[in-house]
Amino acid sequence: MNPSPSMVPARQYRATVLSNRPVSTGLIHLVLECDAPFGFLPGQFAMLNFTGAQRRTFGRPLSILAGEGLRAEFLYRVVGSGTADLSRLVPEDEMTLLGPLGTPFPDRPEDRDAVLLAGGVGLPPVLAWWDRHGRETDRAYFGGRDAGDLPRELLPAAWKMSIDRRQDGDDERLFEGRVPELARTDLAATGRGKSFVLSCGPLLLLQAARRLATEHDWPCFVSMEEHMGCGYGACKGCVVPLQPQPDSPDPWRNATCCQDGPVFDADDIVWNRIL
Amino acid sequence: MNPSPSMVPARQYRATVLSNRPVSTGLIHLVLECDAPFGFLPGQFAMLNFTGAQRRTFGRPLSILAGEGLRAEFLYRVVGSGTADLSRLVPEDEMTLLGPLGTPFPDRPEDRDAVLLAGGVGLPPVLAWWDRHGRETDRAYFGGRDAGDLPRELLPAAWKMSIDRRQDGDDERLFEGRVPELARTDLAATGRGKSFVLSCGPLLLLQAARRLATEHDWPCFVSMEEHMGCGYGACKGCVVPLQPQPDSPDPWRNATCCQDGPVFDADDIVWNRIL
Amino acid sequence: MAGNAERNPVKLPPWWTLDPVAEFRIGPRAFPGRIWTASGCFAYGLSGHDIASSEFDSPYTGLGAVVTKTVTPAPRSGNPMPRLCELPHGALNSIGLENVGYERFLQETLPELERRGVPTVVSLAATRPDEFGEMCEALQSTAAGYEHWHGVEINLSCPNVAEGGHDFGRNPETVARCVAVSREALPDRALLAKLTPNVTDVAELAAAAAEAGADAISVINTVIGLEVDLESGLPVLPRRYGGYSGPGILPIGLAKTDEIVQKTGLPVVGVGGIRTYQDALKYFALGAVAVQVGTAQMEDPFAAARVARDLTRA
Amino acid sequence: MAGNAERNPVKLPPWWTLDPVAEFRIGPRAFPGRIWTASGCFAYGLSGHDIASSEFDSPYTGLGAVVTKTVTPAPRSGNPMPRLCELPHGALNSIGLENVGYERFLQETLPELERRGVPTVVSLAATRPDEFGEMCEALQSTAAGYEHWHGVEINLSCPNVAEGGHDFGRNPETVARCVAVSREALPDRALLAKLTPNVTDVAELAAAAAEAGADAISVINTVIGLEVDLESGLPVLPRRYGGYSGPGILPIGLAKTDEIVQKTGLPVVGVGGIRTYQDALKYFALGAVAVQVGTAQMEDPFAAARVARDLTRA
Ligand SMILES: Cc1cc2nc3c(=O)[nH]c(=O)nc-3n(C[C@H](O)[C@H](O)[C@H](O)COP(=O)(O)OP(=O)(O)OC[C@H]3O[C@@H](n4cnc5c(N)ncnc54)[C@H](O)[C@@H]3O)c2cc1C
Ligand SMILES: Cc1cc2nc3c(=O)[nH]c(=O)nc-3n(C[C@H](O)[C@H](O)[C@H](O)COP(=O)(O)OP(=O)(O)OC[C@H]3O[C@@H](n4cnc5c(N)ncnc54)[C@H](O)[C@@H]3O)c2cc1C
Ligand SMILES: Cc1cc2nc3c(=O)[nH]c(=O)nc-3n(C[C@H](O)[C@H](O)[C@H](O)COP(=O)(O)O)c2cc1C
Ligand SMILES: Cc1cc2nc3c(=O)[nH]c(=O)nc-3n(C[C@H](O)[C@H](O)[C@H](O)COP(=O)(O)O)c2cc1C
Ligand code: FES
Ligand code: FES
Repeated sequence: MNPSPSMVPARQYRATVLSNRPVSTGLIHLVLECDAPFGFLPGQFAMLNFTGAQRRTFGRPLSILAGEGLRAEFLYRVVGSGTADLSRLVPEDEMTLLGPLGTPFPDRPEDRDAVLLAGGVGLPPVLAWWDRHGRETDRAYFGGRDAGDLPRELLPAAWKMSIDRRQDGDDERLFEGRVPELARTDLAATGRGKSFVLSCGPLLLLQAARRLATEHDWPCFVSMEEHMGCGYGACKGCVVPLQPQPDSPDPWRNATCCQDGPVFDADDIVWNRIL
Repeated sequence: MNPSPSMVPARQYRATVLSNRPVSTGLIHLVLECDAPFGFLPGQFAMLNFTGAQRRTFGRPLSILAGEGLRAEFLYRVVGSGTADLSRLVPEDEMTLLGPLGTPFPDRPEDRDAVLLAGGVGLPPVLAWWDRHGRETDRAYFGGRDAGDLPRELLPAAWKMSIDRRQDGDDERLFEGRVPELARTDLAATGRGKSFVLSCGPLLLLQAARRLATEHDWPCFVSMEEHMGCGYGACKGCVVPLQPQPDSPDPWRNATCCQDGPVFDADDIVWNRIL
Repeated sequence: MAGNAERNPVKLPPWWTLDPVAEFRIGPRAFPGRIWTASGCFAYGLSGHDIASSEFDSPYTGLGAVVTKTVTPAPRSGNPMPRLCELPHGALNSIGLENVGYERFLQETLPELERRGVPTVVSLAATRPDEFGEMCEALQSTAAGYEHWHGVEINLSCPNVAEGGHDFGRNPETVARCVAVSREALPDRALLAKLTPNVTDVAELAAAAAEAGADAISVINTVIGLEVDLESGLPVLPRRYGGYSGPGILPIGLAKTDEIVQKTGLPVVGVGGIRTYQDALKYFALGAVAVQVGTAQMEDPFAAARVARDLTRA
Repeated sequence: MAGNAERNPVKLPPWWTLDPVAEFRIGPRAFPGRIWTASGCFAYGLSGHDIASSEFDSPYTGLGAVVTKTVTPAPRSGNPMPRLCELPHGALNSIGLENVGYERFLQETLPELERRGVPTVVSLAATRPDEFGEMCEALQSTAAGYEHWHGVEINLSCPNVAEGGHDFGRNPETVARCVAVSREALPDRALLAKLTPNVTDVAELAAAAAEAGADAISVINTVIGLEVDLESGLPVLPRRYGGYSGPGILPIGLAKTDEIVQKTGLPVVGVGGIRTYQDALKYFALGAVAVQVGTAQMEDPFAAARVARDLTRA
């Protein structure tokens, strides 16, 4: 693979909400204006927190969907109290942002096409990579729960989509089933040469992405999710078990999801310690 | 004195802010609409608290200025974080209210005129008594810091007012000095028969009121202020030292400010344990 | 109470199968419910009696017991004011066990509680272990026939009383002695030992109490804390330290409850930081047989009633 | 950080006369300031090095010391995930002392801290008292010439490490032994003993540490706590208990600091619940000579720098 792309230093920003609106039944698109220019590499994330009485002990990690000038964009789903509070923010509300953080997806190896697999809120880092590096010969797949869950306005026309179950009246082009099946079917139909796989989404998706890559002997990079405290490598609260160093007696070694990750080479992860 | 007036039972209310606006440089007039009819006796107070994230461990005791139908009115000064948050409430915000609480000022003994002394945020209970019981032969005095501090729109025309120091352009009728001096001067000028004294305000004012009463051999009732936890006699957090029971070896006995008070017969209090 | 969060619909987890307002036993006694008020936060159980609400008949609705303010052999006037200090996540108190003494309590208060049908646990503290026995005997001889007096909680854990209060709850032998003399005098009432969290090993003390005859353990009493007045740079409370209570101590109460349940298997009545039904559920999840609501009851006289209501499956 | 409250103008009380970014001594050593970061909340002191802000040159601006993550004789992989749980008033952690081992720390990390000029206190933990001596000797032989290595904090207080971690900080003799062997190996660096609050009498332990040669006491480490997952009814952390830290433990840290100052007069470095300059002032009001910012540093890498700035009189 190419060497790691050059990093934008992390910064603590004060940010103002520009917009915060649903783009599908389950996904909300948050656009912030930062108090200084914001840059990032696809796969990186930021820790977001509230100000005033709503402020939490820890920020909330969200992958960066886009960022340019003073703007930083995110896509999230309400799962608990923090994301619920997030969903109630209105323009001009203030937040804090620490980012960009973490190790991004690698750049494209020129001789390979990308195969991108994203599920649900795993979309932002994969879409960010596509926006920066995507080319016609790449293939991208996204899976949602149902047709309403798909953030159509954000999804590029070239992406193929799957949903768990098609309802009457749903777009006929929607694949019924999971993203990996869609990818397999599509790749089989179109044929593939040397590729590499990037994936973000539920654990089962990441594992399926890895199997797909292994079968073809393609490299595979996945973006992992762990509960985080600091987001910048300070607390060891977010470890992911990696294959042991060659000469080590330990059956695994810990990497921080926030600093060494969230993107890992799928072969480095000791999957059976996670699942 | 007359027996204690008949009490309105305390109730836990949900209340909505109707208005919350300054009536002088230092005093804010809060009007709430309760979710059930509200009644009270002058001298009683309520515990107010916020809802949601602003909610405090303990409510804030505020004397009741007025109450009728669903309305409950208060007058307060910003002194700390709770009253600061209170001052930021706007119409339709929600609060909780526990009240009316405590022992009120006594009713008028028919054969006596009232002499009322109030200072600063001690105004509400005294004004409430005046509103309910005041008659032409009563005398009422109120003291503020300066002319701007006087809540003119709430003060009855018959009340005399003092301020610490008169500035150029201030109303000439404002007495320069403290409330007790004003009262002494005025009572000396107008002459007084059998009276009784009610007072609420800073401790020094209460003591001066008591001295005034003692000199004339008038009864004197004062409304005391103590930090409160529960407001309804449950925690013993708000005690005021009273004269010992005749046969007791203890040099004082504790009364709760919230339940036995806040109004006490000034002669019952062991003042030197407070100051 | 009327906080937005609290008005969300109640969601009970599938593992929650108890009925919080059904009878259950602690030792020799059947209690009418599992949600109680904690000692010292609801006076002698009478001062909230007439408070009205549009949601509840009374603050006693659904309560399994009111644990009365701790009484001592002699009346106590308590600590100097201020005795209370609000904290961002709870409160600090240094009431100093102000109480009317157990004699007046037995003459005036307990009969009134019986008359009003308030399920009662009497909290006792003393300066010598034998005094617990004497007070329990007096209780037994006055109130043996009472229907609503269910038990005694011996308070071995007042971090804010200067005269030796510390040592009671810190030494297993003393704990055992206090429990044993009380047990002897109380053949047919529940006997609870209330322990302090301010010790290295609370399970050891719980085991000592159980061995000496306690039917259950109440944990926790307040945590030793201090608050400084920024302006003066001095402690807010005249005695410097106070008892920290309220939401901020919930994780500590849960840990102590769990330690006792795990290491001794004793029935535990969980106390500390409970404001909502969710907080109470956490204690029950760890095996507590009942819970007590303390500080929250001060701000909201219906706090315990609210917990009982919310935990009752429709 | 950018909370409304925190942007209010800083108001320092008249009694505050120290300069938090001036030199002051602890034992044989002059520290460049009184505001430190706490062990375990800022890694080995390097991971925040490149974070930018419009308010500060770096997260190290004004810091008197970074106390590095505790290292042990052998590398440790720590406890199973999840290791962290957010609480309404702080956090619960059960990291389990994951660390690279003191050898790699000495080879790789400490030289880098020295090179970058980060004022450093090295935190050590062990399973046998003598290991403290061995590690201190190794430190001394590697880093005797270092300018920015100011001292050692021996961590006698890890409530979340299973293998005997408890006993270290709970027994005065063990505390004394750990301190004594460390002191012997460290002639010219500050030696701090970090104590756990989860004991009956922290002042007794502080006195034992002082007698054995500690220059100062750091209190408090985390408070034993537990959180329950409502859905499952199980403790959130696989090991059940975790260390409670953050704003909810401030009153406890203040009380322990005061107990030690009052009863022993030792220099105390106050830790626990500090997020703002006001929190820090409370420790200083009680006589602390320095303070450490822990959990707050995780959310805001500039938390300690912010405290130092706000406490500096214009
Ligand atoms: C590197 C990374 C990138 C992420 N990117 C996105 C994204 O782009 N869009 C999105 O919707 N979500 C994303 N997540 C998940 C997101 O962080 C969680 O949904 C969010 O933290 C939940 O917070 P809450 O307060 O609503 O939930 P609560 O359950 O109330 O949170 C309690 C605690 O658990 C943590 N937590 C809960 N769920 C998760 C989770 N799934 N992952 C990590 N921590 C969790 C919270 O951060 C908090 O500390 C990402 C997570 C990581 C680690
Ligand atoms: C019976 C009674 C009636 C009162 N009536 C009025 C009134 O009508 N108008 C008015 O402006 N004020 C009144 N007060 C005082 C008012 O309760 C306090 O100003 C208010 O509680 C301050 O809260 P805070 O959060 O702004 O201050 P903080 O200092 O931040 O409060 C911290 C804690 O101290 C308590 N506290 C602080 N100052 C006082 C005080 N002076 N008295 C009692 N507790 C205090 C608070 O209740 C809170 O528990 C009354 C007090 C009592 C006891
Ligand atoms: C004001 C106050 C007074 C208290 N008095 C007593 C008491 O007399 N006896 C006792 O055993 N506990 C007493 N406690 C402790 C409580 O019963 C309870 O154990 C503790 O507050 C923790 O519960 P909470 O967080 O729900 O308040 C008191 C607590 C408070 C706040
Ligand atoms: C995630 C985390 C890791 C910690 N690791 C250590 C450690 O390795 N050694 C240590 O002495 N203290 C450790 N602590 C305790 C802190 O140094 C500090 O004593 C405690 O958190 C209280 O301070 P706070 O409230 O400011 O966080 C840790 C705390 C946290 C939150
Ligand atoms: S979240 Fe703290 S090290 Fe990763
Ligand atoms: S405030 Fe609780 S008894 Fe008065």
